[in-house]
Amino acid sequence: MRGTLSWQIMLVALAVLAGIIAHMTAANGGPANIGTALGLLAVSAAAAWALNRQALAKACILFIGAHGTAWLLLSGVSGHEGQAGASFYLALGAAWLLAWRCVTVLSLMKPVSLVARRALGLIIPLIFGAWVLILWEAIVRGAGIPFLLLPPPSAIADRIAASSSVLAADFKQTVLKAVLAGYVMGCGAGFVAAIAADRFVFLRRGLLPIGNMAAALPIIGVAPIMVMWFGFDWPSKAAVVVIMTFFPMLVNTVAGLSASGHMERDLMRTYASGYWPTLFKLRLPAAMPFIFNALKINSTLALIGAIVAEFFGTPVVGMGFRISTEVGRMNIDMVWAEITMAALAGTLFYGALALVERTVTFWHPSIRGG
Amino acid sequence: ADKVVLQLKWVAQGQFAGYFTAKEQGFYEEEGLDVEIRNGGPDIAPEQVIAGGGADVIVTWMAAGLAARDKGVNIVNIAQPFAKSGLQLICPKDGPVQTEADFTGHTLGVWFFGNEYPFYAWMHKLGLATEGGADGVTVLKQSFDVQPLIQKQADCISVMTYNEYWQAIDAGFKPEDLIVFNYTELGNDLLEDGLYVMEDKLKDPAFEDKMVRFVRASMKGWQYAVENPEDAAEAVMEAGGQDENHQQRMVGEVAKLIGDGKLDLVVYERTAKALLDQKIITKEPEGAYTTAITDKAL
Amino acid sequence: MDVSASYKPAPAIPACDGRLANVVEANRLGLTFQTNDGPVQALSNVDLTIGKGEFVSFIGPSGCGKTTLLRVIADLEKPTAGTITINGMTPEQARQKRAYGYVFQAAALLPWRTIADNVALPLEIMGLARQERAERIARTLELVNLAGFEKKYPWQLSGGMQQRASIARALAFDADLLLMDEPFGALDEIVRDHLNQQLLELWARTNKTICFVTHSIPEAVYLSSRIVVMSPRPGRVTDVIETNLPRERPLDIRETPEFLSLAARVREGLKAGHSYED
Amino acid sequence: MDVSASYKPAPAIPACDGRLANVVEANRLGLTFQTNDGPVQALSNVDLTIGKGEFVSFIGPSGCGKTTLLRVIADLEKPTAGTITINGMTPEQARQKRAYGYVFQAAALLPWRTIADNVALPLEIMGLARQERAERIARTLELVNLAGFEKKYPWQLSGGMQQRASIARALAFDADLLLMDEPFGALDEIVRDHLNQQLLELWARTNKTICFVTHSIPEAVYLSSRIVVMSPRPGRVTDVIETNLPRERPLDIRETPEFLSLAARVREGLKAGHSYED
Amino acid sequence: MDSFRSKIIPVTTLLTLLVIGWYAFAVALNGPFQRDLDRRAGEMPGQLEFLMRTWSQPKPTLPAPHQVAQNFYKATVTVKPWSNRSLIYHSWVTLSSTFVGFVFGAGLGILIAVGIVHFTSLDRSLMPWIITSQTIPILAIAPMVVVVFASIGITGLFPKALISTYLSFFPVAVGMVKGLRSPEMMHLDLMRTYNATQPQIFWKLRVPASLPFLFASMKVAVAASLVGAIVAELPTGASAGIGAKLLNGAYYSQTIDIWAALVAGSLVAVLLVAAVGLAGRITDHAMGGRPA
Ligand SMILES: Nc1ncnc2c1ncn2[C@@H]1O[C@H](COP(=O)(O)OP(=O)(O)OP(=O)(O)O)[C@@H](O)[C@H]1O
Ligand SMILES: Nc1ncnc2c1ncn2[C@@H]1O[C@H](COP(=O)(O)OP(=O)(O)OP(=O)(O)O)[C@@H](O)[C@H]1O
Ligand SMILES: Cc1ncc(C[n+]2csc(CCO)c2C)c(N)n1
Ligand SMILES: [Mg+2]
Ligand SMILES: [Mg+2]
Repeated sequence: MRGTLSWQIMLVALAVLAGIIAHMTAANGGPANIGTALGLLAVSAAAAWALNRQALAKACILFIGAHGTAWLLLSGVSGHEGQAGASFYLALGAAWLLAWRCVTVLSLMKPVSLVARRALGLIIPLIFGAWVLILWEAIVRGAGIPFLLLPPPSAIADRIAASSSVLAADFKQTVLKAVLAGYVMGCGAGFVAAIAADRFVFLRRGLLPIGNMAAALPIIGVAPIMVMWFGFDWPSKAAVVVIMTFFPMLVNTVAGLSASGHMERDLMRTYASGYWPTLFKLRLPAAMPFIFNALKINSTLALIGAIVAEFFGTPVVGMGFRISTEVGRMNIDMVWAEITMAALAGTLFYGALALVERTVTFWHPSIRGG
Repeated sequence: ADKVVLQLKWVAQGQFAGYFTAKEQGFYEEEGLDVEIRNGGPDIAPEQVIAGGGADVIVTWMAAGLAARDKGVNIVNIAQPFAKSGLQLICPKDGPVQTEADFTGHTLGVWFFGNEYPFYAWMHKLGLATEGGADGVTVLKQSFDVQPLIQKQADCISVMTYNEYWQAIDAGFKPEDLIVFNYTELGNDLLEDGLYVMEDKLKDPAFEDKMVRFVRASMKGWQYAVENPEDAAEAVMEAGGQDENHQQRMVGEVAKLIGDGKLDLVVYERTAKALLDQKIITKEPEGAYTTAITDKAL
Repeated sequence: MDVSASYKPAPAIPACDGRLANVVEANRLGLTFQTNDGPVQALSNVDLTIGKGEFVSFIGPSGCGKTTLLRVIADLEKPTAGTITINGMTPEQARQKRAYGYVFQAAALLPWRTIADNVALPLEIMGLARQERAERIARTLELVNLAGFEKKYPWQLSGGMQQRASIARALAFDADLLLMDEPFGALDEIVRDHLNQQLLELWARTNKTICFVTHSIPEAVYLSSRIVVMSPRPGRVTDVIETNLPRERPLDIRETPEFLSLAARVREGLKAGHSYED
Repeated sequence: MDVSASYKPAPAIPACDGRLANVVEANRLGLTFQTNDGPVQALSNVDLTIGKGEFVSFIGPSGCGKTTLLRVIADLEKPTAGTITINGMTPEQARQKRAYGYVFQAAALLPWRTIADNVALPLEIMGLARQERAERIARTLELVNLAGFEKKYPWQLSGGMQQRASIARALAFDADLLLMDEPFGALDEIVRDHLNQQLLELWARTNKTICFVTHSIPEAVYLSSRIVVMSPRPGRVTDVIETNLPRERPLDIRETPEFLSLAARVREGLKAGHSYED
Repeated sequence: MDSFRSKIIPVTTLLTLLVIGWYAFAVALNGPFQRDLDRRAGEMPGQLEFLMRTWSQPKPTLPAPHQVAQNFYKATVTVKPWSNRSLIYHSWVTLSSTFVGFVFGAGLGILIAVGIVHFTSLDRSLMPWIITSQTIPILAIAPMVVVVFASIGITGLFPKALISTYLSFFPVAVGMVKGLRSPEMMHLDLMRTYNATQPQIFWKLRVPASLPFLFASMKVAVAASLVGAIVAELPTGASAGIGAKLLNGAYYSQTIDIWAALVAGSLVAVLLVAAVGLAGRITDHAMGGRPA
């Protein structure tokens, strides 16, 4: 900051120069718009550098420059798939650096208003995510990577739009039925097992090693068995999720239960507080950071578990079913559409958990700041 | 020697005995080829592998091959070792399904991942809906094994004559306990294991020549395997197959399906039509096969 | 300064030696900690009898075993030698009967509870009704001058305020035996005087038995009916001083000759246990 | 008791007002905390100048902002009003120059380090050689009378011993400005006297500047060249008292009339800030 | 070792209960098919004979413990440990890719956590996408990953370890972020007064404070890593490894083989988790290890 030239902008300048040279020397054909894109890059990089002090204006210029370039490049590549040359990638890289600079500028901003802070908290990851997609789209199409290996995001988006009813049915089958039921039961069972192991020394000594064994019962081995036991519909998938989520909850809760301070435990002793009051009033609150750890890890494991479990005997609906079937049918865009749904659902769920965590463990130093 | 990578559709087993035998017996070497055989597995789509450049030639079913071609993976059938289909549907005799007419309202186990096309073609022919309900059939995506039958989760399940059928027998079903719907006998068979390569590579005469030699050696391998099932099973075991007895039996059964390696155009047309009828492929396939290789090789 | 010498020694505290009314009885008590670098003898051969309604102060150099002794009484530490009974029971039984309230040397407040909720903690465990709880919380927070801070969290209070909250918590518990480990260490003189008086008043009113660890000689003399002087390595009792001051003690009793001579005696005992040669 | 009144007031501490030599300069300093239940004004309009080599004590009722003021000086808290400079720099720059050592109100020892390693912590951070570290550790632990406890972990020490370890840690750091927040609160009179003397000696020898929070009026008077009396809600400075006692101070200076009258003046100031009407 | 002895009785008791329950389950699950078989064969076995038969089917739905034990014994003791039939060999194959994957995963997780704790821009932009990355069912697309890697000539240990890494870095990253942020405010203030540099605060304060979180997370991560390795063994066409054993067993309905492989997998898991636990305990001891 402070008046110096940031390394991203310097690299942009270099990339634009190299890009111009590459563009001049390249044979005709290939993606269109590259000249315009290089021009836009040069202008916005210079403007951002000139506008050193006003963070907001600078961020805006960087934002427009980066994404305008991206748009130019992407629209220029259609019809020229697989023909991108050095100038294309240089322009792309430069645009990416501008976006990076934009994110850096944004994350250094400390707005006072709560709304602005929240908005920033959303915009920053969104820019990051947008660039994952832009780079993916540009490289896949620019380099002409076979559709069967990796479809571009635009094709995935088209597919999502075209197959929303199938996606909705699969989502309902896998997430709303199998994952939710399994997650609740698995986390619950892990939690109860941890309490039981904590309550009874005998169980602690016996259960933990056996819990460790369950840890690695690989879904791949368990799923067929669960299908045998619970039928081929969603209950067997929920059972797999239960097994997947049990162990992380067990381990974390056990670790969390010993996280309360010695003096606090002595305090409860002086009240002749029984096991349960001590548990609820002292040890569980102190264990909350650990328990949320497990809930978060499990939220992603549960989804993976349910999807993989659907590879072994399912009715002909469900995200895992669709993924494996459509791979076989060479509809790779459909596979990625399902993956996108899974990612979206998982991220939202995780975000919700993180919010709950913030309110429940507001007292923990990691939340109070540190 | 010229390097060739062959991607199988499934794990090492008698189904691929010809290739393993050709390698084991040195037939490939005699043709000046250095063949690397890559085993497949669940969820490995050979079409994807070849599209990604991970193999020179693949073994796959015609329906899956044509579907992939329809999606823009320009693969071409260069030889068709399996003349007949080994797919069948079996139902326990004491169950509810005795004839095709009994299917309605019952649950049928089907393999997906590109193996479902013959089944859907058949149901299409019978005019049965596959979305469940009283006047259609409920389709179950079946696991690797015959458990759905033992567990009575499905009323009928898919088996290969050379593999799962015998697992059912091993599990305690006697042949007379089972009703068998054989796709070939019912005239519903779609072509199974064939050899496919990328179309544009085939334009290279050197590659074409390599494939000619490859097909020749492979068919020689099949010939040998059919005549010497013990040796063939041994070769399969060598390549990582499991359960020698089972592999021997499998080679024996596979032998009944093997033809001369040339594509039977009548069955090809039928296969293409069945797929087109069900809209699994969107347009009449063109250039999906070539007889040039087999003509030169055999 | 208006020093008056008119106070009479109070009559000996009743039942001080009566077998039945003894609250704490320790015989040749010893405790050795095993540490990574050898055993540490924290208590050795402690004989001690505390009668019902006594106010006993423990004083002694840092590390001499005062906290350890209190912890043994509270059944937070098991003695490795000798015997101890509380109201004729083992410490464990006494603890289970909720025979005492304990104020720790550090505040030990739960960070996820507000001040009011921290004070409510023992009351919830005892199963008191909400109404009764609210009343006790209000009363004890008022007593330690923390009214108005009910809704703050511990980390939002100053060190002294946290310590006062912890005192309020123990007082709200309202047991017959109070074990207090340097409760007023972090408080300024004025608050300290105030709380000293409150404590004395409470003691007089309720006839509680109080074991009180302090580092302040005047505080020990001002509050106690008996002062136990300890010395370190190994921790043992070196002197027991009966104060015999009247139960009613205005603040300026601290300038009477009796008071000063008692203080001097305590100071002597304390010095003897120290390794500083000054 | 041998009370002697022969001490002369010491000459005014040099450079007390000299612009150049000022260590701390605060102007209309204010700090407001935002809490879940409204803002809390911890400091308001504090003007303060501390010259090089001064020993300034802060005294005031619990919760009046003493710790907060020290934290502002130490750049652990940003003031919300007014300005403050340390040696002419911002607190941040001063902190970055390692201008001060800080003793917290609680011991703040790292539980996974032995006592010796805890004292070694700041020295490791400064990058001292092993040899030098070992020497300083031995010296300061000796000073606070903890020799022999080097290998113990904090939880194996008594409360007072932990506090002493934390003092040793700050002394080992050896900065020119010492900020001490009730360092001797958990110590008994004898140790306290001992450490008071040690601190005075250190001060005399090294000409350090010391900011010292205490609750003990005699301690404040005994140690300081100046006493800042604060009062709460909002925290502000109500009185600043120059002690003018000689730099050389035997313990029995505490019984001289000058001393006692200073103490009385501090007590008055303190009382004024309190809400108790007694 | 004392803790080992104190564990023996509870573990064996629970295992015994487990085995008894298992036998009962086996009867319940294998019973119906056995009845079908008997009916088809026209036999009417006695009560005990029926039980025996449910416990000795060649391809049972749920094999009886002794069947698994026999198979396990045969596949570990009676064959050469390095032969293709030995579970020891397959376990070793899986263990090695698990280990590589775990080491990289834990390293990556720690690195990410360190970045997130120290750079707000990373915390803000990277964290949400790390979470998203984990909701991608990698196991579902593991075959595609393996295919993609194979197509650029990378085969063998690397793709398997990659999937293990992908699965195991996340628990470590999440736990470490929490752990690295867990030091007391007062201790952070203390370091500030020393003007400690970020690396100093990191090594002397954040790292020690984070260790309980780290070890709890690593236990989860090592288990996840094993799952990843096993799953990755399926589509590689790998003919070695527990995953390959499971696949072959499943493909040929050899339930007894499947269970024996599962037992082997679980033993490997116990071994790995115990190793992490032991490392945790040693660390705890080195840090003064206050008894709970
Ligand atoms: N982090 C915080 N958030 C909100 N309020 C705070 C915080 N820290 C301190 N306060 C408030 O600021 C006021 C002054 O606190 P401070 O710790 O400075 O008092 P103090 O003079 O050191 O008292 P003591 O002698 O008891 O330690 C108190 O009323 C306290 O409640
Ligand atoms: N858990 C423990 N493990 C080992 N040693 C301990 C433990 N607790 C206390 N000690 C040792 O026992 C001795 C007495 O400690 P105790 O806490 O009773 O002292 P104290 O009289 O309360 O001192 P202070 O006034 O400083 O609080 C000390 O030497 C201390 O090191
Ligand atoms: C997921 C899955 N797909 C296919 C089969 C069966 N199968 C194995 S080999 C083969 C012929 C292909 O060459 C078929 C259909 C299965 N058991 N599971
Ligand atoms: Mg103590
Ligand atoms: Mg304070």
